[in-house]
Amino acid sequence: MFRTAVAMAKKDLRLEWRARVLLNQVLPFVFVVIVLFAFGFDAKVEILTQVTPGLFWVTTFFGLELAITRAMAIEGENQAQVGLVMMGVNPRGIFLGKVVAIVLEILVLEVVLSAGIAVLFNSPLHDVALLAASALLADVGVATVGIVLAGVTEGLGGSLLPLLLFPVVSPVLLCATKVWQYGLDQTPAKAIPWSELLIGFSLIYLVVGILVYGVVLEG
Amino acid sequence: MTESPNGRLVVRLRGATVMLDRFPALARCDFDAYESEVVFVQGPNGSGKTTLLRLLGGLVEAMSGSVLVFGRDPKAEARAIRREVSYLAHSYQMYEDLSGRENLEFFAVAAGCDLDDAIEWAQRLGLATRDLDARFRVLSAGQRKKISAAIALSRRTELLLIDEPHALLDQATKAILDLGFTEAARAGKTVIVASHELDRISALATRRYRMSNGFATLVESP
Amino acid sequence: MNPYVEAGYTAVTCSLGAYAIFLGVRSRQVKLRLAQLRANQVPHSGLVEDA
Amino acid sequence: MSTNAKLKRGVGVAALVTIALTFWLGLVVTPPAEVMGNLVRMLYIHPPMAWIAYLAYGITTAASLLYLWKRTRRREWDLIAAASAEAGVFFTGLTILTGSIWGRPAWGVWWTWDALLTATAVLFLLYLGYLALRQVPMSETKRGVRSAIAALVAFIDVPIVHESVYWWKTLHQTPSVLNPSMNVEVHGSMAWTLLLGFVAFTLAYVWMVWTRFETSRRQAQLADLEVENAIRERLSAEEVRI
Repeated sequence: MFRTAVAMAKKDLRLEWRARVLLNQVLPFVFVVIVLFAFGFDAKVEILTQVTPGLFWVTTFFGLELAITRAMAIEGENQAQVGLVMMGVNPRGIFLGKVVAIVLEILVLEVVLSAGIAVLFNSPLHDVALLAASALLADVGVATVGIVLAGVTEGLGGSLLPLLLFPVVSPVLLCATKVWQYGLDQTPAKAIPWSELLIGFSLIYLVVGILVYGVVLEG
Repeated sequence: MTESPNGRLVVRLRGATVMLDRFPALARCDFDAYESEVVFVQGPNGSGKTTLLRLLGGLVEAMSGSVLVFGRDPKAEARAIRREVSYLAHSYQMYEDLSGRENLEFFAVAAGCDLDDAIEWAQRLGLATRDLDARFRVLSAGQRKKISAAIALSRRTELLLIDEPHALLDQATKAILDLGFTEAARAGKTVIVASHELDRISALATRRYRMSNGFATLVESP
Repeated sequence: MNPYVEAGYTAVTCSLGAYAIFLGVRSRQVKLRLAQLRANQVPHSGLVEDA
Repeated sequence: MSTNAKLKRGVGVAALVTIALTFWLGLVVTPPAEVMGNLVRMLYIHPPMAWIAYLAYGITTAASLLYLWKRTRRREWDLIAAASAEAGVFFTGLTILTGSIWGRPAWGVWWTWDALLTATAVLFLLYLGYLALRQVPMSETKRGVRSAIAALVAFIDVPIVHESVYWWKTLHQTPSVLNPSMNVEVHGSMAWTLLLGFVAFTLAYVWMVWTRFETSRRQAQLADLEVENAIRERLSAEEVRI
């Protein structure tokens, strides 16, 4: 399972490095969103600083959704996924590999995004370790649910994935935003229950994904 | 599994019906294949050849009738069966932005098969090292097909499902491929090939089916 | 009576009624269609009876 | 009429009668409450509908699991899951609507982001997605497997959503009946009316799911008949060709 997962993740990251779809399309898109927020809130720094956590996470969620869609598109090209299935490749390995690749890609995006927000919205980052840890957990949570649901909606039109995914991961948005809020306010102790919930969410769906992904591939 | 003059029965279909949406791609189809056989399935487009192969690989499900591959139901025991089945499909099933070699490497690790065998097959089919190291995206249709064929032929499986192998390939490669099928059958494997090319079929086949309208008719048997 | 309470009860009654009628009509339509098709059907391989 | 059909009709009639009775008790017989006045009458319909919504999603999940497990996989489980989810969305919608109508006079707003309201709204969206997935045309097994997984993913989310929004904001009345301290504010005829409300809406739910299930099973049988015709058509086309 882990050998397959590593091969899968390496393959996805290599493909991303060569095609640079996320780098060339998603990253600029994320900055478009930042600019839109600035316009929408009349570039009032006090407001923008206040809404930084929410802004960061809403933007990241859109980025995650695009990354998940891209991860599935890779397998759809030339029907590579049928090849994987027909060779009896371990579905758990496929699942874990996809999750790892998406999380790593999104972490890069988050670093750039948070730096951009810190500079453009004049919103200094505190408790970076806490912010990073919660980002990692939230990304794992969204990626696991996202890969499963992307399999469920595969070939059924692009608008179905966000419709199914976003309500399911809404608690992640809530928790991650709260953790960031407390992190930025320098009151990290308050973030503990929210972080626990993030851990719970990610673990539960990681297990669910590992258990059901074989069935998803067969469907 | 039944013994017969032809050897062990590997594939047995009785009255299998496969619906693709509302369309019966296979309609009460009977089909047999034995050990050490090269079975050719001929028939016009849309007669159900591809669906037959997909059914044997457990990619589609029979709505009625019985399907046995190695005496087991390929849909219910898909993963067990697929370790014994290679499938060379119409689609290339490769990643565009990896080179041919990287594709082979990836599938070798993921599917647990031998990389050297796969590269040997690719070379035997006439792929130069330069082509192997070029991105899949820039290769010609024939070259792409060779890479897909290399992985399918190098897997150590007992049943080979081959869909339209001759399309896109040049004469020399077709001959090598056919030789590969004969070798596989001699080694005790079962090769089921769907193809239009009747001349090639007659030369190699130990058993021939003609498909039309989702039904297979046995044309000749040894 | 409180107007909010009236509005609430009315909304619930109407919704329940509408959904029940929808289900009833749909059920009748499909039932008729099936009976019709079965009447025209030559009995065959037992496929339908299996279902 | 078969026993089944009679039984179903019985459930339907019982639902109709008990709902009418609940409404009569709730609107006419029971007295207005001390603090809330006539507004208390919303209590007889709002919590029962919320309870039905949860019951419905529970049934959807159970049926989905039975479908996913290969040994118990039957078309019927998939259809029950779908029928129950539809009833669930229907009752969730009504729960939100009646909650909103309650909220206006009680809190002065139609909507507030309090814990239970928010959780219910997310629940509504979760299963709306499930129903949307089912609407997409695909083969029967494909739809069955995929929607069962979606139902599973959604259901696991329910407690997590609750937990998170509960911490987020809490303004809602502690649920009157499930209140752990049980210093029940509900007395006598009011309690009976509320209890009857639960029974009435449960009966209505059973009737809905039953009817929906039967209809979709008949639709599936219709599709089977068409399959039979299509096969015959395809096989007879062969004679023409050769």
